[in-house]
Amino acid sequence: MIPLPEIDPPLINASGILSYPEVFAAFESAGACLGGYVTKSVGPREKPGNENPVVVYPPEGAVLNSLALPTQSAEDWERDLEEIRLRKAKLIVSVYGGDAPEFAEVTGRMSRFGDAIEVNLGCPNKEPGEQTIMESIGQNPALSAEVIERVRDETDKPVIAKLSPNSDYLAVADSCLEAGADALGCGNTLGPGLAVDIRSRAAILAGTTGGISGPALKPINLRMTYEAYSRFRCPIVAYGGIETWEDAVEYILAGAGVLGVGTAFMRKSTHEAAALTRDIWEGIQEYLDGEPMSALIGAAHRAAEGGGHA
Amino acid sequence: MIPLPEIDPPLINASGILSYPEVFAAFESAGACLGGYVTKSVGPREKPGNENPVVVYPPEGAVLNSLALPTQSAEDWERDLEEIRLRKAKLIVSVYGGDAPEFAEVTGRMSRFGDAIEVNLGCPNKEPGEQTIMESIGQNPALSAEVIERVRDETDKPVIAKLSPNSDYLAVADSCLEAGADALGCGNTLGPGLAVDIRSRAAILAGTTGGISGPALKPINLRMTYEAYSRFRCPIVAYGGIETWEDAVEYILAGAGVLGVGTAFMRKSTHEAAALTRDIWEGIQEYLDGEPMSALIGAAHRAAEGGGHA
Amino acid sequence: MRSVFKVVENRRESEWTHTIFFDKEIESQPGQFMMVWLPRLGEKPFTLSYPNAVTVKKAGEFTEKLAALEPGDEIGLRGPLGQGYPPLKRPALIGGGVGIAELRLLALASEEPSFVLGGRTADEILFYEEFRALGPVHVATEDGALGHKGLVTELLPVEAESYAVCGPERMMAACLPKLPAERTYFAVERYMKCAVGLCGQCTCSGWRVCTDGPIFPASTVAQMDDFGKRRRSKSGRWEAV
Amino acid sequence: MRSVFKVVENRRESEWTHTIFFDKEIESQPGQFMMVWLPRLGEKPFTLSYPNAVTVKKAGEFTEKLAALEPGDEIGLRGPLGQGYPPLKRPALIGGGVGIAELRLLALASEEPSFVLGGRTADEILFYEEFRALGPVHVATEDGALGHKGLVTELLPVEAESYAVCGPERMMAACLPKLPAERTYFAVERYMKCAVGLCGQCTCSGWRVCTDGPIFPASTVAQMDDFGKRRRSKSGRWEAV
Ligand SMILES: Cc1cc2nc3c(=O)[nH]c(=O)nc-3n(C[C@H](O)[C@H](O)[C@H](O)COP(=O)(O)OP(=O)(O)OC[C@H]3O[C@@H](n4cnc5c(N)ncnc54)[C@H](O)[C@@H]3O)c2cc1C
Ligand SMILES: Cc1cc2nc3c(=O)[nH]c(=O)nc-3n(C[C@H](O)[C@H](O)[C@H](O)COP(=O)(O)OP(=O)(O)OC[C@H]3O[C@@H](n4cnc5c(N)ncnc54)[C@H](O)[C@@H]3O)c2cc1C
Ligand SMILES: Cc1cc2nc3c(=O)[nH]c(=O)nc-3n(C[C@H](O)[C@H](O)[C@H](O)COP(=O)(O)O)c2cc1C
Ligand SMILES: Cc1cc2nc3c(=O)[nH]c(=O)nc-3n(C[C@H](O)[C@H](O)[C@H](O)COP(=O)(O)O)c2cc1C
Ligand code: FES
Ligand code: FES
Repeated sequence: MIPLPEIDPPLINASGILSYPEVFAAFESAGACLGGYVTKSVGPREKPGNENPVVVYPPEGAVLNSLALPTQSAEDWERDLEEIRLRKAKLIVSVYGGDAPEFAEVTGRMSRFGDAIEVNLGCPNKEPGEQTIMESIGQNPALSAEVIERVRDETDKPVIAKLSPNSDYLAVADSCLEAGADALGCGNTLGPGLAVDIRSRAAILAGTTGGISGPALKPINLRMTYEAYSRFRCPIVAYGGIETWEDAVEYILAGAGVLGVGTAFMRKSTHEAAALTRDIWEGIQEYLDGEPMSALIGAAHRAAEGGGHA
Repeated sequence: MIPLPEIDPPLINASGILSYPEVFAAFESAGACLGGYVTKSVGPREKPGNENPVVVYPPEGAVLNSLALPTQSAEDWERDLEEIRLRKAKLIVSVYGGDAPEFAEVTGRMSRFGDAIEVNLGCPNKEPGEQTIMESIGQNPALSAEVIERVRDETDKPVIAKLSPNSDYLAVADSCLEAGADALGCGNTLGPGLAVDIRSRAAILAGTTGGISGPALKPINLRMTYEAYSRFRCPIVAYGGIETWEDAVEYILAGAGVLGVGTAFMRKSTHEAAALTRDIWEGIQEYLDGEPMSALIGAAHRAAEGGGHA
Repeated sequence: MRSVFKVVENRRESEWTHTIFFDKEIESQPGQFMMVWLPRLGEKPFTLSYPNAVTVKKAGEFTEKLAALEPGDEIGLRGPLGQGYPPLKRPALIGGGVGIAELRLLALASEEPSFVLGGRTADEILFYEEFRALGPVHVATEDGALGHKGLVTELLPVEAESYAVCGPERMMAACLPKLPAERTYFAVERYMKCAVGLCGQCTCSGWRVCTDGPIFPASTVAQMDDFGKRRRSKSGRWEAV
Repeated sequence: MRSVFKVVENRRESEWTHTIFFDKEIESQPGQFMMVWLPRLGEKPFTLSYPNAVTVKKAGEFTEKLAALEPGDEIGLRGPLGQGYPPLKRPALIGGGVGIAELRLLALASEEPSFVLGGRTADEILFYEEFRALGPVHVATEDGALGHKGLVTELLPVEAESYAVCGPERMMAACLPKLPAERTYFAVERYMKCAVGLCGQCTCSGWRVCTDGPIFPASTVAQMDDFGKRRRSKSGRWEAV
């Protein structure tokens, strides 16, 4: 297994949040505590994604998005990553495609930029007429393994298999690790879910349904992290409703070594968002109280195995 | 297909909420607008369920429960239902078992009391050492169909197949309807999810994980309702985060004819809870503005098919 | 509210009873309760005896462990939950066993309280000296070591403007006919699971004790057919009180 | 905030421009925007011109439909979103095209405003009479039908204590060097998807216009290499402004 690059601090953005390198660079300039930048998922061909509305946020901490992976072409992404340089964050290129060869094609192009490659196996959104990646690949252990194998052939960078919570994810993770993945991403958005406008009697999202992110996702992806760590003891990058340092610590105790922040940036200016990342990282450090972070990763399992009351 | 009894108003409690007939009777006495009472899921044998804590409610509208179907014996349930009479609500007996014969056994005993039988195919909780019903049955279309068939043999009352959101629920629904189910329950709790206490580094729930209910579940079960109605046009009893009349209307527009309220009763006294049911029903009626409710069921589909902007 | 606190003191009150103090105060109405969590052991209902303490009678595994906590140990608390007492004027506070501890915050919040306390022996009359400083205290012990020899019900009726009763259910049931239906309150106990009104486990004749109670007016209790008679076990089966 | 309102009036302002009034007022800071939703058609950004209206220039399918709404039709609104203008003293409000409408609420909220407005022809100088009642109005039209014949930039500089510019990006870029870096604000437009800072679509040199803007101080705009030059299309591809 190829180790993940050292991401310091171990906080990153979630793919599709901020999306473009110049946005991440602005966060860095504003003093964000983010040790890594994950690109928007890069696909082989230009694709506009769904029409607006692409987000709806019913009350209570759930954001539904139906972006459906808009992307410029991989070629244009290359130009972007050549032009726009980050200060010191590691660069994780998120890749997707309609099938294994497409994933491989994009990885082949992007590998030289990335300190790691994240393979998006779990997007639950689609443009009309498409199938979602979640349905066509991410829910199927064999097809997911095929994607990872082909990606593996194209890169010597560490490969993160980012899973869907709406799958038999332990089976999928198992075949991905078998096929050469070095780490798991736990995970993509949930559902998808639906929101209906009762006045017009219409589904609100142009894509009808949307993947759920934010606090409502946390218990689900936290369990995924916990179960994946328990089974595989492999490096885990966690995503899902991380808004505070306490959320981050829950994920670390469950088994995550890198924490991705996405929906928590909602409605935050660049300066507010940068401050949020600093608060999260300071909170984690105070909690650690001098212990190395490695001592904390998966500690909930050791405590559970130890048994007895604390 | 056997029609569901007329549930008027079309609001009921969700199974496992209130649980016992005398609690429901107290709600009725307090003027609750509930046209049907669903029992706690009745199992064949006495079973204590998980130790406390059995609930945790991380902020943001998600309740995790790991009760794991505590039940007195079916025999004791018979005695209860003989002793405690409801005023005028219809009685829906929720049943479960470890396998099809157990579901059948319980249904055989309970059928005479029920105006309908709800088959719990989706509980995602378990006592240590058990398998969840969701895993052992509800995620498998063939085994679910077997359960429904056996239940069907034991009762001439309408049978509601209550699905898990964590399943390929359209496939499961398809085989259940094929096997003789008269309606779908959309659906049980989500996940399960995890919550970790960062001070003691322990999972909070004694059962480690717990099914998610409340507002966080709404977009998921609303989509299930929408998709099930779209595919089957069958009667649907909907559950999941219904707290206001607007929530109820969303479910009705998506395709539900009966609405179940569960987590919304959290921390509400009997009088407050009864008032909540009245508010929901009044809100629905004002929204209907004289139209019959049947005109509204599934209206979001007709609007979508109609196309164009409203 | 859900939080984990640190224990700062374990004060032995009697042979069977300890008060466990923790490092933060909780604002509650007298009569409301907390779900006390010991990680990996369980979660059970207790009433605050101080804003930052519960008084615990050893009754089984959980209470044994709870009563043995030491400074620095962690204790989880969820609450305050349920309905407490309304403000009471010149109340007689009638307590039995560890129920006496559950009356302490009510006593401190009440004008001119008086006390009617019962226990097996003198040691069990918790907070005796403290209560004597607040108002007249009438005591009954089964062994006669303090006050009247016999049951607390034998001291009733007493003169007061209101009444609050907290103790073993059969003692409370015996008090019920001896007290006025108005301005009298009972603290009902049932097995609790969710403690937030969802599961129905804590039913007493259909009232959910965790949410409608645990404090009920006597007029309601008088209509509870199950009070003093039967309750639902952990699995829902009826058992005698 | 997300709500569906009823249209109460469609007021034609010019050949290309309509103001759509709805049945509730929305509290916002001048410069903040709303995502306007037409069920089953789409959702696009607009600035309030009245607390209960948007003024829309027909530019494509969505704005055609929006400008054709009739009383009784439904209009969905999400917002207010983004950062508006700070309070401005004696501002010169410099508007081009439908950008003039976006300055109306700012004009009403400002002390002693003056106006510098440009358009293709007289018809496009929105709210002309209303603005004249508020302060001096300088106009440039391309066809010379009203005021100076030529571009609005040709009227600059003007004397004022602060400046707010809202119009086509190339006009704004031309204004930038003619205005002081302090106390000057620009209304930046980019293609918007989420409109809440998540997707990054609306980037202008890394600032998310939906959340950091749409109103930016000139000092920030001056550092935006992409301003007036390039923007990301719906798919993220660079295109010229
Ligand atoms: C509202 C309320 C307030 C209470 N306040 C206090 C208090 O301030 N001090 C105190 O010492 N005790 C109090 N109790 C009782 C206390 O909860 C039990 O003594 C404790 O749960 C026993 O647990 P155990 O494991 O030690 O004993 P076990 O061996 O489990 O049981 C002993 C007794 O406690 C009861 N019990 C066990 N678990 C629960 C539960 N989850 N809910 C309710 N009863 C249970 C059993 O029914 C049995 O009668 C209160 C109970 C309630 C309902
Ligand atoms: C913050 C902000 C405030 C605005 N306020 C107003 C206003 O008050 N009145 C007004 O008439 N117009 C306003 N606009 C512009 C308005 O949003 C576009 O004219 C409208 O979206 C065009 O849609 P269409 O389908 O009619 O045209 P299209 O044919 O889709 O496009 C025409 C032009 O509008 C732009 N556009 C299309 N969709 C979007 C989108 N989702 N986000 C941003 N730009 C888009 C396109 O890039 C193109 O330049 C504002 C734009 C922004 C960003
Ligand atoms: C607007 C939006 C766009 C997203 N785009 C992508 C994407 O392109 N690729 C991907 O792997 N995940 C995408 N996701 C999922 C996030 O990366 C992340 O896994 C998820 O949102 C959970 O984290 P959060 O709750 O912190 O947002 C997107 C999520 C949102 C909300
Ligand atoms: C405490 C609790 C206990 C439950 N017990 C059962 C049960 O016994 N049988 C069942 O089919 N569903 C059970 N459920 C699921 C509910 O019936 C319902 O499907 C779910 O909670 C979603 O509705 P809500 O969000 O309104 O609570 C339980 C849910 C909760 C919260
Ligand atoms: S303990 Fe669950 S309702 Fe009271
Ligand atoms: S439109 Fe999504 S970040 Fe601005």
